[in-house]
Amino acid sequence: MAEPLQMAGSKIKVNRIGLQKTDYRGNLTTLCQGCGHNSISNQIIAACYEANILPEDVVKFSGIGCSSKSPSYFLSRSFGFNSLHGRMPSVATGALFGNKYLHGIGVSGDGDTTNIGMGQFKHVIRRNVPLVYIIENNGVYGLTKGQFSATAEVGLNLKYQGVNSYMPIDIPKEALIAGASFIARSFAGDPKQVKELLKAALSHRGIAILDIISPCVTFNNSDEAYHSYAWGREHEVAIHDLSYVPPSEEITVDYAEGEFKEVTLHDGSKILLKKLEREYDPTSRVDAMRVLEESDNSESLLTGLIYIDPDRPDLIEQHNLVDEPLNRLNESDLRPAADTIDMINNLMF
Amino acid sequence: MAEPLQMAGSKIKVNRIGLQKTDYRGNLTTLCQGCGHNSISNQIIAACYEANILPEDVVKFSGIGCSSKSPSYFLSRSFGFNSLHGRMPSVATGALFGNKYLHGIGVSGDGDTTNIGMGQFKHVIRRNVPLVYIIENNGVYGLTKGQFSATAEVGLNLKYQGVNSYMPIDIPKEALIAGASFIARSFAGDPKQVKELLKAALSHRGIAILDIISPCVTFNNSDEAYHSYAWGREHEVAIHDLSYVPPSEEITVDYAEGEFKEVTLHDGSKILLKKLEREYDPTSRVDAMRVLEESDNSESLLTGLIYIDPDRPDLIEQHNLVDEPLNRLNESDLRPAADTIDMINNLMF
Amino acid sequence: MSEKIVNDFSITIGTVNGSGSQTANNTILRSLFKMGIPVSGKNIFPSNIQGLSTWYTIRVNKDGFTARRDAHEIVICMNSNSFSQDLANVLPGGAFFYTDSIKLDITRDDIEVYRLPVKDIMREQKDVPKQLKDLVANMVYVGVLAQSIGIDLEQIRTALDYHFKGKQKPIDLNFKVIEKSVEWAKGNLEKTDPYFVKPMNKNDGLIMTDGNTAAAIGSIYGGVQFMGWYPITPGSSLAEGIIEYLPILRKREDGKHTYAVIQAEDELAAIGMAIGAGFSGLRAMTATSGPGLSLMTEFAGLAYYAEVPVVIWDVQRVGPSTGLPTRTSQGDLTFTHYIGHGDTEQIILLPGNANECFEFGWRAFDIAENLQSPVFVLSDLDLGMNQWMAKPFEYPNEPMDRGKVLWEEDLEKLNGDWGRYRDVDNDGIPYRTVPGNKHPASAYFLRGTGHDENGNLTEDSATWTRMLDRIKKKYYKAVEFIPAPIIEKKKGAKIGIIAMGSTELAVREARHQLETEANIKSDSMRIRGIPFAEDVPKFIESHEQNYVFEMNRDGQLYQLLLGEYPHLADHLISEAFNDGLPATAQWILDSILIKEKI
Amino acid sequence: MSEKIVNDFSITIGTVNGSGSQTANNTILRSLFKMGIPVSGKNIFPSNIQGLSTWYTIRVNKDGFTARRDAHEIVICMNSNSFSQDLANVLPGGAFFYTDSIKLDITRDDIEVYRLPVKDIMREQKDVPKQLKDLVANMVYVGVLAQSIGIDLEQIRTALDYHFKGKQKPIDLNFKVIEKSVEWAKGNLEKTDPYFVKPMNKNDGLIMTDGNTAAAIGSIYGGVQFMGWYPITPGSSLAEGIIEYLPILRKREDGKHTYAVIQAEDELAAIGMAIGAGFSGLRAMTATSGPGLSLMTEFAGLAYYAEVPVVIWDVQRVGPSTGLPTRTSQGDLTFTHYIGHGDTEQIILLPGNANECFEFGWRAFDIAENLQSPVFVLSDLDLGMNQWMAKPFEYPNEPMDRGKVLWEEDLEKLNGDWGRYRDVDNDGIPYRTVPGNKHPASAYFLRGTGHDENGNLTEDSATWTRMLDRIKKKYYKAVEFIPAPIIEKKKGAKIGIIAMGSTELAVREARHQLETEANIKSDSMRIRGIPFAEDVPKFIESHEQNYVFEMNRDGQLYQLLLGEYPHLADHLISEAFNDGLPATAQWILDSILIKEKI
Ligand SMILES: Cc1ncc(C[n+]2csc(CCOP(=O)(O)OP(=O)(O)O)c2C)c(N)n1
Ligand SMILES: Cc1ncc(C[n+]2csc(CCOP(=O)(O)OP(=O)(O)O)c2C)c(N)n1
Ligand code: SF4
Ligand code: SF4
Ligand SMILES: [Mg+2]
Ligand SMILES: [Mg+2]
Repeated sequence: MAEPLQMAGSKIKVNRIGLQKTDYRGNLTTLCQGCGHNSISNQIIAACYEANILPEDVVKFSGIGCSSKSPSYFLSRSFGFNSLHGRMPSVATGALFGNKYLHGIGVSGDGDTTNIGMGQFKHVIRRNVPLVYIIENNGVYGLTKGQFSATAEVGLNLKYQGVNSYMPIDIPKEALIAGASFIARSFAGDPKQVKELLKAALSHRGIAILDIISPCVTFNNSDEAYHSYAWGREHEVAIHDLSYVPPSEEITVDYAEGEFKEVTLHDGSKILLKKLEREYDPTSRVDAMRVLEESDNSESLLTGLIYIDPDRPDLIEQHNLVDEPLNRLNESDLRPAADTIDMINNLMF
Repeated sequence: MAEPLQMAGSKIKVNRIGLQKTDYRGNLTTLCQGCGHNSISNQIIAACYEANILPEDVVKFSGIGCSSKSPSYFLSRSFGFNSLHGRMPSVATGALFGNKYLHGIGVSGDGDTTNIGMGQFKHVIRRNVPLVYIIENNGVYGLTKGQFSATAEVGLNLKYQGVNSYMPIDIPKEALIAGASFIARSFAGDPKQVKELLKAALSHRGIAILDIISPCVTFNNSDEAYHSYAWGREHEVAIHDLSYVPPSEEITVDYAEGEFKEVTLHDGSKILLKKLEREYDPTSRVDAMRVLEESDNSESLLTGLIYIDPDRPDLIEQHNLVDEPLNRLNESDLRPAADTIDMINNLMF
Repeated sequence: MSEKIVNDFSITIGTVNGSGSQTANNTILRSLFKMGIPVSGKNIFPSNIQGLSTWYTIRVNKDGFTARRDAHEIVICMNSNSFSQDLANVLPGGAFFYTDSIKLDITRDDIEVYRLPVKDIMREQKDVPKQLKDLVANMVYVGVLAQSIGIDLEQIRTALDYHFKGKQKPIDLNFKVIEKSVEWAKGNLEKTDPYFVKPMNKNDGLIMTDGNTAAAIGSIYGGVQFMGWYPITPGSSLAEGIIEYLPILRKREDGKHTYAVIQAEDELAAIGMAIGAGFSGLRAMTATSGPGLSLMTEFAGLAYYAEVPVVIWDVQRVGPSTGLPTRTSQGDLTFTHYIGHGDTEQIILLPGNANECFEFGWRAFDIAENLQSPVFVLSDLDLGMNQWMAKPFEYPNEPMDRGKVLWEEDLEKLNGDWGRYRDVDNDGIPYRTVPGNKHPASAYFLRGTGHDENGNLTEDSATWTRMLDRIKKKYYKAVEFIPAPIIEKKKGAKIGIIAMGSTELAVREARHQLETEANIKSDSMRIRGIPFAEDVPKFIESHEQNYVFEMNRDGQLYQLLLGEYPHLADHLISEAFNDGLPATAQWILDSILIKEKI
Repeated sequence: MSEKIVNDFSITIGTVNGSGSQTANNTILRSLFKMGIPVSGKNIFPSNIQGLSTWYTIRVNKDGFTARRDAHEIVICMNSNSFSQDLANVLPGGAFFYTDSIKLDITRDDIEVYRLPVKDIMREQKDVPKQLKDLVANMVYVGVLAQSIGIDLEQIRTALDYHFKGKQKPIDLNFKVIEKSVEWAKGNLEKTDPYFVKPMNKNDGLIMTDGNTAAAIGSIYGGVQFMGWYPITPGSSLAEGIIEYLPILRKREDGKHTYAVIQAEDELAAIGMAIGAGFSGLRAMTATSGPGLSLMTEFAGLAYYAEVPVVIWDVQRVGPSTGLPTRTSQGDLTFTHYIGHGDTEQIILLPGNANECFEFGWRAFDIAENLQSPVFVLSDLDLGMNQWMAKPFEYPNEPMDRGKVLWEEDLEKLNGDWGRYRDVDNDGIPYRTVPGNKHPASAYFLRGTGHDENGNLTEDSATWTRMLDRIKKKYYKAVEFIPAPIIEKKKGAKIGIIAMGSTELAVREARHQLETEANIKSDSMRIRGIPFAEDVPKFIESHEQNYVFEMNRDGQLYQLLLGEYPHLADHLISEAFNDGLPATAQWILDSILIKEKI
């Protein structure tokens, strides 16, 4: 799908809008070798390239943490805002009003989102801000050297920390209860799924929460740890096989009737979900909650598109903005005309 | 139940520990006449009196708001800490370590808890802090004159505010997902249930979340409003008829086999739940989630004890403190002996 | 009756809050204003919603001295809880009105006492719906007072008309009670006190407004596009003013919006959103008060170092901490100037009256965008929430100035060779681009972490100091944008009076009294922003003694002046006091007299 | 080879972070220390986890001048990314060691160059597990350097023993490589540079520690009972030190705990918990750095006004904003002093070395409980995270002082007649009770809102000022508790040098140089807390010129001194600079010479 076109007389691969994959690159990563976050950055590059998104049409946001550094490592041609610890959602909310045609991609960590950022996380969801909100979830604070985050599992034993005894926070469940309109969980060790989910999320209108288990190879990657590569590889259970079909494309996959489910997004693109083991309807909140509770009990890493409501208006739509990007308006749009001043003074009595 | 004893030769009613109900009073309220918060204060007074709790054994906490003022209106003989907007949970967490035998009662508002306080709300739950955490939920900011809070229902129309379009936050669901060990919803217009729930909560070890719909008669009490008296009276559906039996007392109620469920709390007291319309097991998370989702759809105000796990150790237990209250320890307990200093200096190389 | 005292006294009305007395009080205030008499109204209210004592003080003064006074010639008491206090507060020879439902004894005989027939009059009002009875009952004192001191009934009607936005039913309901009360007073009230009002023409062309409304409207003329806010007294009404007036002033035919206002979940999110919007090229703001400002600290530091334009209004109330949420103060000054860990020096505007609230409302955006910096505007509860006479708002006399923003065509010309933090013009102010710019070289990555001229992350020591020194350069550059102090001179003046913000009227009155009563001539300087304008040190130098008056405990303005002009330390005397009430001329007068007349 | 230079030079080691060079560097540092030579080690590291350039600088100085220097006599380069920079950094005549895996050209001929046979030696080490190879490889430079300059192998072994807490396997593994490298150097390295170390006895009885560990242990001796914290560099290691040493120092036979440490969800919660615990009568603290401190602003104001004892350590890094998270600064001073909206003046302690970190660790609790106030302790990254020579920690020389706390029997005696905020002793400090007190009159309701002497809510104006003035009285009282400045005098000195915190050694060295090189004698005063002790103005007065040296941009200490002593403005000269690196004597020397020698 989305096979990039060849440009006439050139051997360099380009996508529909004529860009090479290198046009989506960022700076060289300074994260640890093998860090899950790097693999996610690569999939963001691939997804934007394949989805033919102009880098200039993307704004990147992040908080603070190893994960939050990663927006420098993709899409150098996109604006970015590396904000404060836990505060990415508010910054993104304000910034996206600047130009309503932009795609927002936010990258956060589990600490950044579920510890210090819990309040903003919940409220950005409530407002249905049109943002692809990725949590690179490794169960620890990488950048401050390996303390527990709130997603650490009960019983996790870390070198300098001892044993965690607090209830872990489950990001997809939290998102579901808060009313998120797009919720997925994935695994940095499953790049293809990450990429397809990203493309779907970029087409979704409203908030898209992507909880991506992204191992911290330096501080939390022992084989028994829930957020490790080993555990993920062994326990990942995809609820479906997911692929994204861009707006203009025909569905070419050949699935038998009843074998797959199709969700149409607001921009006309489609998500195809091929049934794997279980019956699953990601447009049902009840199904979503059930499967999340079940996976808790069955000790598996459940991945895939957990919930989607493609129709809910997003925050910016609700505000009924003018067609032109707000940040291109000028004085004549913004300053009331001179003759209004008398009217106002009269109102003042 | 818990009928107070008469003291010999006196007509004044006193409870088991010899206190009159007036010993549980606070200052005169300065809230609006008819405010739901006042009725909850009265039930706190009644519950502590009936549960024979010494006022000196209680510490009160609150944030900021009309609701958060109410701790001045009950238990004048208890210490209190009226803290900052949204920060009651952290203050209570620290304070309860001072003396592990104290009962903590926290009063917050819907704004205080679900807007500015969302993060601390979630984390105090995760830690299972032994605190009766009451949210006096009216869907608005009373003290700042009637703006929407995050529990306002979609479509609520307020005088100076217009129509709310954001997803409301559902407190019991949030508590459940965060792993609360005691979750109830009640209604200020149902004082008896409020009182029984309070007594049960005071016997629970760990966090007890009480979401009490408490109408703001000044800013959000029109008949169609979810948080109004009228709506609550008309739509309240109790999941069970609940009564609290103190540790030492026999169960005297006469229920037929199968008609009721009994939950034993850590201190030996019991909660008796008489079945009403539906089968319901409040020790099941799945049941709890189901009934909360159902009540969403059926447009009812579901009240009662929604979930309880009486056995989970609370935060302070986890810390394995000495028997004496920490705040009564003295220098010999707290300052390492003089001879340790050499050992430490040797460790320093 | 002693000689008539005309247009020169204070009226205080004691009521229970939540009883709807605001309509009555505003009606009195507005009708006096419409009679052309200089007047001010101040609400002293508790931080709850219903049932506690509240006072409203109206001062009429033919010479335009309308600052608060501690003395009350006329006191109206509608509240049994404050009865003894209210009674005690009447100046000897003054007038005391009280509602007939209060059954307490009058223990003074040096004042004139009148009983208000509230019950009798209200009993007759069969057409007043029950739930409105209490509210309308307040009109009794409006009517009786009007008759007693001579307020024009026509103007009262106009005031009601304004208040009820022309809705006939409530106007009639209230006016009828007023007429009845006037009638009663005509027949029954024997006037024995000397206080009268008489029409003047001092208010011609003036308007009446509160500072928060003025700031809101000013911000709209400044082209505000994004506001993130969180409710808090006394900041809320600024945000609510914007919500109220945006649809009126920025209405478009297609019904679409050029702005968005979002009530955030808290102040951290409110300023975070505003900073996001500022980064995105919108004119962005937030409004708050003390506790909210404290929560904005970390973001304020980010905006300072990453150079994001954003306007932050702090309508000051009494701190520290929750303090007195409904009382006024000028206590956030030093905190705001240094807000944010590390080396920060924030730019502050200090409006002193409603017109400046309006003007700084629009101007703050020009300054913020020009300097690519947060700009704090410090108003206060007195200025923000009380009614002030003002000149009509003036349409901005300068075009909107968006500062140095590069768009596609600009980058084209530069061949894409630009860097977000380069000091191209040697004024410390770099160029910026905003998201949505389609030029492939337009993007940069904004961060609060150390960065170089191109916005790239670096921990290089020399780069760090270079960048931070450039920001300081900008701060000195800001002097050009800060409104000059308002200096008033008197020939032969020896002392200087320095003040800021809402104490303007008290200073003016005190200067008059100093001269007339003690023959002390003074110059005054009202500082309107930080960094201090060039005239500030000049003024200080030109007087041996400069008294710095401010409404806080620690002498914050004084401290900042010292920090900037250590060599002028000898010329400065700190006079700081804050009890939550607006400053009086008496305080200023007494403070100076003590020091000048030993 | 020119003349031998013994025990007086700096070594800088450039590596990639995350490569485990810390063990090697600490081994060198510790063995030099054990040889009795005054030494310091400073880590200049990036704010990431792995893969970026990092430097470690060791200075040996026989006279005890171990402040940082900009010059590097010996440079060891293990990192191809920093190769050219490292090469450029070597002083002419200096020595440059580099790993054989770097294939870049040596472009200088004014230095001595040695290639380190890392690959060769490591190839032989078959018994080193693969994942440890990179770590252990660093031991090559330890061995070669040891042989080259003459570090005692025995001491190296002791150092490894300490580092690996006696675990034989890693000790042997590493030591073997060191021995091999020494051997190689003996045979192959022809020493052409002049740098040598020789054992001394200057360190007898001294220990080596970092300030955060010292502060942690000091806090434990202060009886810390509750700590709420949130991870942040460089504050984290203070909290982690407490977690590490509490179980050792406060072990009980019953295995139960007299304390609790909680990692909070953020800094607002961390300080909220600590304040809750302080209210509850526990010795409570938190530790953080700039961004965390900013988030604590609102709570800091609450603790100030509601008078809750709590200790807040701020281990300073470079701000504003995220700034340079792994670089040192003294930039949070004014912000901390004024933290919280409204009138606040916070009490600050300023430790200048590891011993003071220890001492202020316990003393801060006494001060906080005595004054019923937050106490801020401002350390910095250099002091907190680098290794410093220190005198052995001294057991507290005063018993724990819990301040004015009333228990049941006290209230009994008073017949329950007490009020939380009464100024009984006329020192501004009230009495308090804590939860769990069973006396029926013990309880009070703590709030950040206006309250009276009994803790009851009030909005009365006079009460507000009375309460806030009493708190100011306490602030002046605090002078008695603040450690006096450390003053060092020189006969005939004309100038004064004022400083604070970790610049102590640089000041000492600069004073020595000033005298020996320029014949300028100076006195010095290191300020150790705010409010300033009585000696501070006396010192200032006694010199016409006092240079105030501090590691920030704006001269924050200078500003606070001005605010307190405006009449001494003429005596003060601000010298402020901060590029994230620890201060050098050179900076101080040059700054003074420029001004003194025109
Ligand atoms: C206000 C504030 N507090 C603390 C820090 C220190 N800090 C930096 S990153 C981080 C945690 C990051 O953890 P997470 O979000 O899980 O990201 P990861 O590094 O694991 O990808 C913390 C606590 C900070 N920068 N700001
Ligand atoms: C930091 C901060 N922001 C804002 C406020 C202003 N404020 C006081 S109460 C309140 C909302 C209270 O709403 P809720 O918690 O629902 O309580 P209610 O009054 O409805 O009982 C707000 C925003 C404050 N005191 N502190
Ligand atoms: S420390 Fe962990 S999270 Fe951070 S870059 Fe390394 S592997 Fe990734
Ligand atoms: S405003 Fe509402 S919440 Fe506040 S006291 Fe009145 S009724 Fe209660
Ligand atoms: Mg993480
Ligand atoms: Mg509410």
